[in-house]
Amino acid sequence: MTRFERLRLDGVTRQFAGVDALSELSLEIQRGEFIALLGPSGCGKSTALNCLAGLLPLTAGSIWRDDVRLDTLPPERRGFGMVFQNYALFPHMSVQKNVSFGLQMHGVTRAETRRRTTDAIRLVHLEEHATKLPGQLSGGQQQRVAIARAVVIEPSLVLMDEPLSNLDAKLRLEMRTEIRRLHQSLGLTTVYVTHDQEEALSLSDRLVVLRDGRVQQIGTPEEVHTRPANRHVADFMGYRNLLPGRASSGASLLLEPSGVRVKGTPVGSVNDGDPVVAAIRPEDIRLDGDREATVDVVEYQGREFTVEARTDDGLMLHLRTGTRLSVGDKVRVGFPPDRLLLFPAEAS
Amino acid sequence: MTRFERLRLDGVTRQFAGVDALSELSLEIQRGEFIALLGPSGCGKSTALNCLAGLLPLTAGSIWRDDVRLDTLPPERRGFGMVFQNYALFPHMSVQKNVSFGLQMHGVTRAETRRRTTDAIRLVHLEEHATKLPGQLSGGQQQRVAIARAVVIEPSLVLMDEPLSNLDAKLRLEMRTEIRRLHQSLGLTTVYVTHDQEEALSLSDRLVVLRDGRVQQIGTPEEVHTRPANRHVADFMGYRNLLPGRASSGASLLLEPSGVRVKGTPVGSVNDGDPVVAAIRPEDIRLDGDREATVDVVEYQGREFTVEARTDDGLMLHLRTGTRLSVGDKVRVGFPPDRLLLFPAEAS
Amino acid sequence: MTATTVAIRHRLAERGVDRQMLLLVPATVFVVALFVYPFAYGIAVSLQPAEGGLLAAYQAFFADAYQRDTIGTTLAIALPAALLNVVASVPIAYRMRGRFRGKRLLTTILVVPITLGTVLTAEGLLNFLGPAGWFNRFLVTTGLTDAPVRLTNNYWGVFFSLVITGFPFAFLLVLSYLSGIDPSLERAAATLGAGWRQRFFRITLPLLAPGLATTFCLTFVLAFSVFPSAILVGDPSGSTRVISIAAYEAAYVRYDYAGASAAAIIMGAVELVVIAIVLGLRGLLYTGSTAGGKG
Amino acid sequence: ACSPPESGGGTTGADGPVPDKPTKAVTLNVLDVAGNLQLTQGMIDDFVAKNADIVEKVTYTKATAPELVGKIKAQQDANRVDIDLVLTGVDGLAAGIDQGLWLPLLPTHASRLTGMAAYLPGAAAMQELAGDNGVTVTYYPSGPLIEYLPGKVPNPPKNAQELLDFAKANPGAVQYARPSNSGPGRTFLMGLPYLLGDSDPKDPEGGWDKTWAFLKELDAQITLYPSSTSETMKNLANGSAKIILSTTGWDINPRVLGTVPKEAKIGTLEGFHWVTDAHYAVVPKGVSTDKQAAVLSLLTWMLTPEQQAKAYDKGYFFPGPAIKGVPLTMAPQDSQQAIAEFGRPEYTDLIANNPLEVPLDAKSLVAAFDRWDREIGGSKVKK
Amino acid sequence: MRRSIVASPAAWLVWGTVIVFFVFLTGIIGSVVVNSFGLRWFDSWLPEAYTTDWYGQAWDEFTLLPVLTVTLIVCLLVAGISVLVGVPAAYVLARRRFPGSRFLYLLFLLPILMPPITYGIPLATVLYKYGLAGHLSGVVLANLVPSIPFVILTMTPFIEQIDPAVERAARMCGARTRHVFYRILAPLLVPGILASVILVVVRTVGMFELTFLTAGPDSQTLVVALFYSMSAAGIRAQQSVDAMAVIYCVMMLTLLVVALRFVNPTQLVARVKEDPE
Ligand SMILES: Nc1ncnc2c1ncn2[C@@H]1O[C@H](COP(=O)(O)OP(=O)(O)OP(=O)(O)O)[C@@H](O)[C@H]1O
Ligand SMILES: Nc1ncnc2c1ncn2[C@@H]1O[C@H](COP(=O)(O)OP(=O)(O)OP(=O)(O)O)[C@@H](O)[C@H]1O
Ligand SMILES: NCCCCNCCCN
Ligand SMILES: [Mg+2]
Ligand SMILES: [Mg+2]
Repeated sequence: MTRFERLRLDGVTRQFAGVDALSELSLEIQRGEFIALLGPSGCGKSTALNCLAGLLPLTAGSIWRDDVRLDTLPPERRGFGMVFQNYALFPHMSVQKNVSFGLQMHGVTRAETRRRTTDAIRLVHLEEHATKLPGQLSGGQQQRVAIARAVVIEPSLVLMDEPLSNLDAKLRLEMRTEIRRLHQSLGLTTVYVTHDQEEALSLSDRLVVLRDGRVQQIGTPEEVHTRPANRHVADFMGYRNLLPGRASSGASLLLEPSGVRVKGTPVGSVNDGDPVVAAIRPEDIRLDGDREATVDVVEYQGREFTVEARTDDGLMLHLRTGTRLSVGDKVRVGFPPDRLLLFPAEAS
Repeated sequence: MTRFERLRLDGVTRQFAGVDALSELSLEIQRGEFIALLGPSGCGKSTALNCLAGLLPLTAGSIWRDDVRLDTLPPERRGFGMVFQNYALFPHMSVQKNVSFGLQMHGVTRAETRRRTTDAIRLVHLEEHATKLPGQLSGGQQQRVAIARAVVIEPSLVLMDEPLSNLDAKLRLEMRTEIRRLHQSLGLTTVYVTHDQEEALSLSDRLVVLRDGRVQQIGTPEEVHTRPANRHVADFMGYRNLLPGRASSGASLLLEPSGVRVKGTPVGSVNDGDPVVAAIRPEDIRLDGDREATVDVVEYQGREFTVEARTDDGLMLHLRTGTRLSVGDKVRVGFPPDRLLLFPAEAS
Repeated sequence: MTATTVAIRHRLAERGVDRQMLLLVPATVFVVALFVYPFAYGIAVSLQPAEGGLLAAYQAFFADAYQRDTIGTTLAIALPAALLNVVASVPIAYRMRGRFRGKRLLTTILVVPITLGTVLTAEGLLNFLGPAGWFNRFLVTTGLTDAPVRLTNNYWGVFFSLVITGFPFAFLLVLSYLSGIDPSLERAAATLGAGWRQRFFRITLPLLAPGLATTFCLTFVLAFSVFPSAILVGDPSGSTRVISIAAYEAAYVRYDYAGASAAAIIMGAVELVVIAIVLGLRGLLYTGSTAGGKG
Repeated sequence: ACSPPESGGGTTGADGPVPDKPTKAVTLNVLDVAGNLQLTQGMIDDFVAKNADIVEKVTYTKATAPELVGKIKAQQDANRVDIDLVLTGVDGLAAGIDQGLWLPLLPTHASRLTGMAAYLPGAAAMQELAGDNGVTVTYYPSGPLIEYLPGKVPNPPKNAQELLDFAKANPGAVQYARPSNSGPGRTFLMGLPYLLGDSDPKDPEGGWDKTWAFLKELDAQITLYPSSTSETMKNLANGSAKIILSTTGWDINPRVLGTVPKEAKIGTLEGFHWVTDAHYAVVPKGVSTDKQAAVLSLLTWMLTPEQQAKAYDKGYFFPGPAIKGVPLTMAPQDSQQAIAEFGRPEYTDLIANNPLEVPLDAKSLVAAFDRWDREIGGSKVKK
Repeated sequence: MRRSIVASPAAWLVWGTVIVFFVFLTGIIGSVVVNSFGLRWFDSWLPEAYTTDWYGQAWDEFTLLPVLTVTLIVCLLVAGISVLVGVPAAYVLARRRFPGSRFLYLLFLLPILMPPITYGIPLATVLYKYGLAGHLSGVVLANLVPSIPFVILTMTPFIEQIDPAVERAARMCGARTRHVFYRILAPLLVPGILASVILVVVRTVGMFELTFLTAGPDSQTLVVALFYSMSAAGIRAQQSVDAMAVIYCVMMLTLLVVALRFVNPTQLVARVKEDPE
């Protein structure tokens, strides 16, 4: 395996039919890092992975491994492993053969191939299905084969495209732990695409948030989670309440349409009078505040409830609470100023 | 559309190469119900949907719509819609054509087909991609086409096989709401496979939990969540802490290996001296208890931390907390007796 | 490696030009060395008739109705035969998609006629369908007809021989192309209310169409260049005087190589026109993976 | 610009004087495009057996005449001729002459080929067609004859008019194969001008008015022209044809083979002339002088009476020998036996008492075929 | 899905056609086979007597054993080489559009379209010149001229059907192009390769002109003997022609059955998704 110290993406761009699917992605990945790519469906995550893997030619930009220019090498010469979003299993090979294929390609000895294949299959709990063909497996089982196939070769860089999307919660948790363990014990570098924020936050060293092919924010999980760079990231990161308003005297804003003033924390440059968007997560809205709201919708989510409530002055809020509420109940809501983020409301 | 009052599965069984993939599934679905199928990967969920849709012949059992025997009808005569786990989009048709296909098959007029197709595409936010072929879409976009294609025909029964697995959290939430809205406004009956417990709990009227092709529990979300029928369901439903022990004097147990006695709530018949398993969720373990534990692993999950801690007497516990902990910290844990469930420890 | 060469390589890669094009080299070298060069010579020969100018051989061909009409005669045999072969293969192959007992045997039997060769086919047609063959004996003995039916030494003899040799050819290809289509697509269509007819015409057929176009081209070429059977079971001076007979006679009876090359090149050109139309239409079709999603 | 890839040129070892004997025993590659080996293979094999110092081995290849030219041209253009001896009928011979493929054996080697002096008159006439390019090895007077089953045709036609009348009375009952694909077919075509008294039997374009008119009239009664003589024989045997055209060889041999019932009879039409036929041995240009020497020795051998007697075969090319003084009694035993059983005594008289004519030259024959195809065979389409 | 082969009118039509086809096929093959064993067969349902002499004669006259061996070798070489050379080219033509790809496609089409009359003799000349004709190699090379394009043309749609993602996955496992071909594409293309090999073999065995033009005395194939017996000058019994035709057919049939034994052409792996009944 080609070990490296640093992987550098420099303005990596990929267009389809003239439209940017990925636009000027620049990123430096240190050896051993666990990077998660996050963003709405269609934002260019898979495109980024494919470019990195060498499966799509770049429209512009370059990729460097230490001082070697990588983007002209064919995929098989880059020494990366990949879990495909659509699995792309070899339909004519049993689970076993799918998994051992990469080892054979890398000239690993027979005995070792057997051992590592068995281990990888055990890792993803498919011992009983080892001789089945992919077409005879359930969706989740197929996905696990894809994972095993990618990690068994212990590549210097693993690219994973939503590798756990078709697994149940328990298994996902288990696999997540295994992936993290492998990452650490083998000293892999991992670029991981997921739509599961919890997964991204818990696994990764750094997050890259994309939107419409453009990087929105790169940062540690905590940074992205607590200080989203803009309203889109906030929106994406679970700040379900996005309240339009106008900035006024520093860290407060006048909510629209009511004109009520609340305090918040500005992110970026917010000037008095600017239109802003205030963002706050459902779970951050206090239920012991001073503003009255009426419960509209209640959804059960396993011991917690997601609630939609409307304040008297017309604000629609998403809340979360452990207490059972019913439609029509009155609650008193409040916004902790440090949790209410104020973003400039750009046109786009 | 063939409306019905009741759909009855009677001992539906399906084997592959002599092995039961689905075993004696009996279930009565009322019109308008939203049923979620839940269970570990490979437990037979997709098999159940395929049997219901008529895509797999039954090995045994029968399916009835009111008084009509259904399992002998070909799929196109059953009038059900289905979102396939692997999408199965028509590769030669644009998004638009994929979506309108079902309408054309049902002899809907041109104007109406156009209108409903446009609506369905708007529903899944693919307006901009309407003329692309499936091969030109991202994974999540493909999945949304599959959803639009199934719901646009407003079938009397919709079968959805992990329809949101490849969508990001925000979109998933939105789609979930849309699906629920469609279900209600069109009076559909829905059978929904998901690996996302939150989704299952929040969407469905009743849950069916499968394991190894067999039904483990059928009940409302709350029942399944708070009173899992056995340790497997508990395990699957997020009771991550499964502590072996032995029942003693009613509702308490002696933990193994320490022999410490704790109180819990027995589920099923538990006799003194029986081996039992005590189950409790990470978030139900109190951090103001009387048993000391040392933090082993900390994982960040967006404002909450998942923690692994080991008690002095050797118990390994998963906890959840909002306070930032570090490895090596000491915590004091406690088990609320009503949250600690005691299950007989069957052999299997 | 300079930045510009890298950039060029990317530009080229995006337009489909990369190292993998080396895979084309052996075939191209081969065809250029052993076909293009001799063929250019063949064209040159057609342009050097014993008497007359450059295009005299072509002019002679088109000026003589007896020669010119061979184009129409050949098309009148080849187009219906090729069409029938392809069109008949599709439903039979379609019926044989699933697994059932005896499928391999049935496939083998359907494909057997490609092993017959033109001679056995011709002999068999003459023996079986001839005036005193089993077929006519049966018709006459059972009183279905008074006199033997003429099925050989005319258009129908050649047509049958083209069907017997061409059908298995088309069937084998169609069956194989069909097996490459993901069956779950038809299932998806079924859940959308499509009956077999609609599943076939809307899903399977469009995905099969590129293969059908190729199959048609190949069976058409086969039928268009029909030679031995046009003579053996046909009416080689009349209704089955196909263009290859014209070429053959020029070359091997009159030893007029210019005329023969001209006829043969006209033959190729007519085929090319038909095939260009078919492949042009094929270019409008969806060609690509027949998989429908994940997995 | 467009000459064949590296055409022509002298061949090493092909020029210069031809020795009496090859310097060392050679391998001869024989190509037969006339079905002649049926008659001569025995002669050749015998030669090899007895002259191991001249020919060490022979290989035989069989092909159809038309393709012959292309193959030899390709070899000559590439300066690598590996066919040493070609056995051909008139068609292949003429094509080769036209294309300049053959090595002139005569008069250079006339002195070695002593047997040529003993040619039968008919064979000698046929040899003239070959000019200096080939050597006649077998010969027969051919036809045209009519053939029928006496059970089905009790009163066979005696002349051309009666044949026409018979055809009119029995539509579809008279059959001959397309002349360009059939020996008997073309013999009939070439024999008709004599039967009908046409102005120039050697000029199908200008001198065959009666012939073409006759063929047209006959055509009206003919339902099909098979593409091979065998087909007409089969139809005679199975009853779907009553009278077919034939030749001496096609009369005897198929009855020996069992294709046609033994009881079939032949007839001649009043005033007929034999249109004779022969097989030739030719040597392509480019064959080495050593091999030429071997071929010449072989041909000398083949033109001896003992060897020529083998040409009786089983009536395949009846009678077969090209030279005088070869009675049937010299022929191998099985050959004598077959002819005793299936031959016809009347042939001796017929051959002796009817004029012999050489066939049309190649150009005229092709013109006749072409006209037949267009006006007779091809007319079916328009009907 | 539906096992109901029963009774739709369409099914009846299809199976009816198949049965008629079988009846004709049986009649055609049967009448030739019966005739090839017939001593004499005039105006009757069956021959008067039977014999195997025709086979003996054909066998000896054409020294068929070496001819069959040569035929077999030529077939296998031509089929093997045309697959090895043709499939990679078909792959590139199926997967990419590049400037000139249409032209190249046309170029590969021409040898199939153009009758051997137009290039046979100069081709043979070229091969003779370089000493390649006159023996087996010439026959093989000449037969490759239409065979390679034939493989390219038939394989293109098969390759298009395969999801390129599978290849990409193989590359991510470190597979070089060579491995992608041998380990991934080849197994997936088996039905297609098999079909085109069968067809190439059939065409090669039946390719009279090119074979005749380039063969030497020791490299004639069966078709040359067969065409000779069928259409050369001279007299021969129909039965012996039929015997030759039957020998030809039996050889081809053996090849076909062997081919179909090893791989069922309809058993593409995608079929695994089908119901396992
Ligand atoms: N064609 C087949 N042949 C053999 N076994 C099969 C076949 N199809 C499915 N199975 C097996 O049947 C079991 C049930 O499969 P099913 O697809 O129903 O699982 P599932 O519950 O949908 O799982 P997932 O959540 O992973 O999609 C699995 O263990 C699978 O391996
Ligand atoms: N071959 C193609 N032709 C045209 N557009 C394409 C093609 N492939 C991808 N796209 C477009 O590029 C954009 C980015 O696609 P990509 O697959 O990278 O998304 P993604 O971030 O992986 O999304 P998801 O989470 O849904 O998988 C999408 O809008 C998609 O429609
Ligand atoms: N396209 C011309 C085909 C010539 C085939 N010759 C076959 C031999 C019949 N004499
Ligand atoms: Mg993606
Ligand atoms: Mg599933």
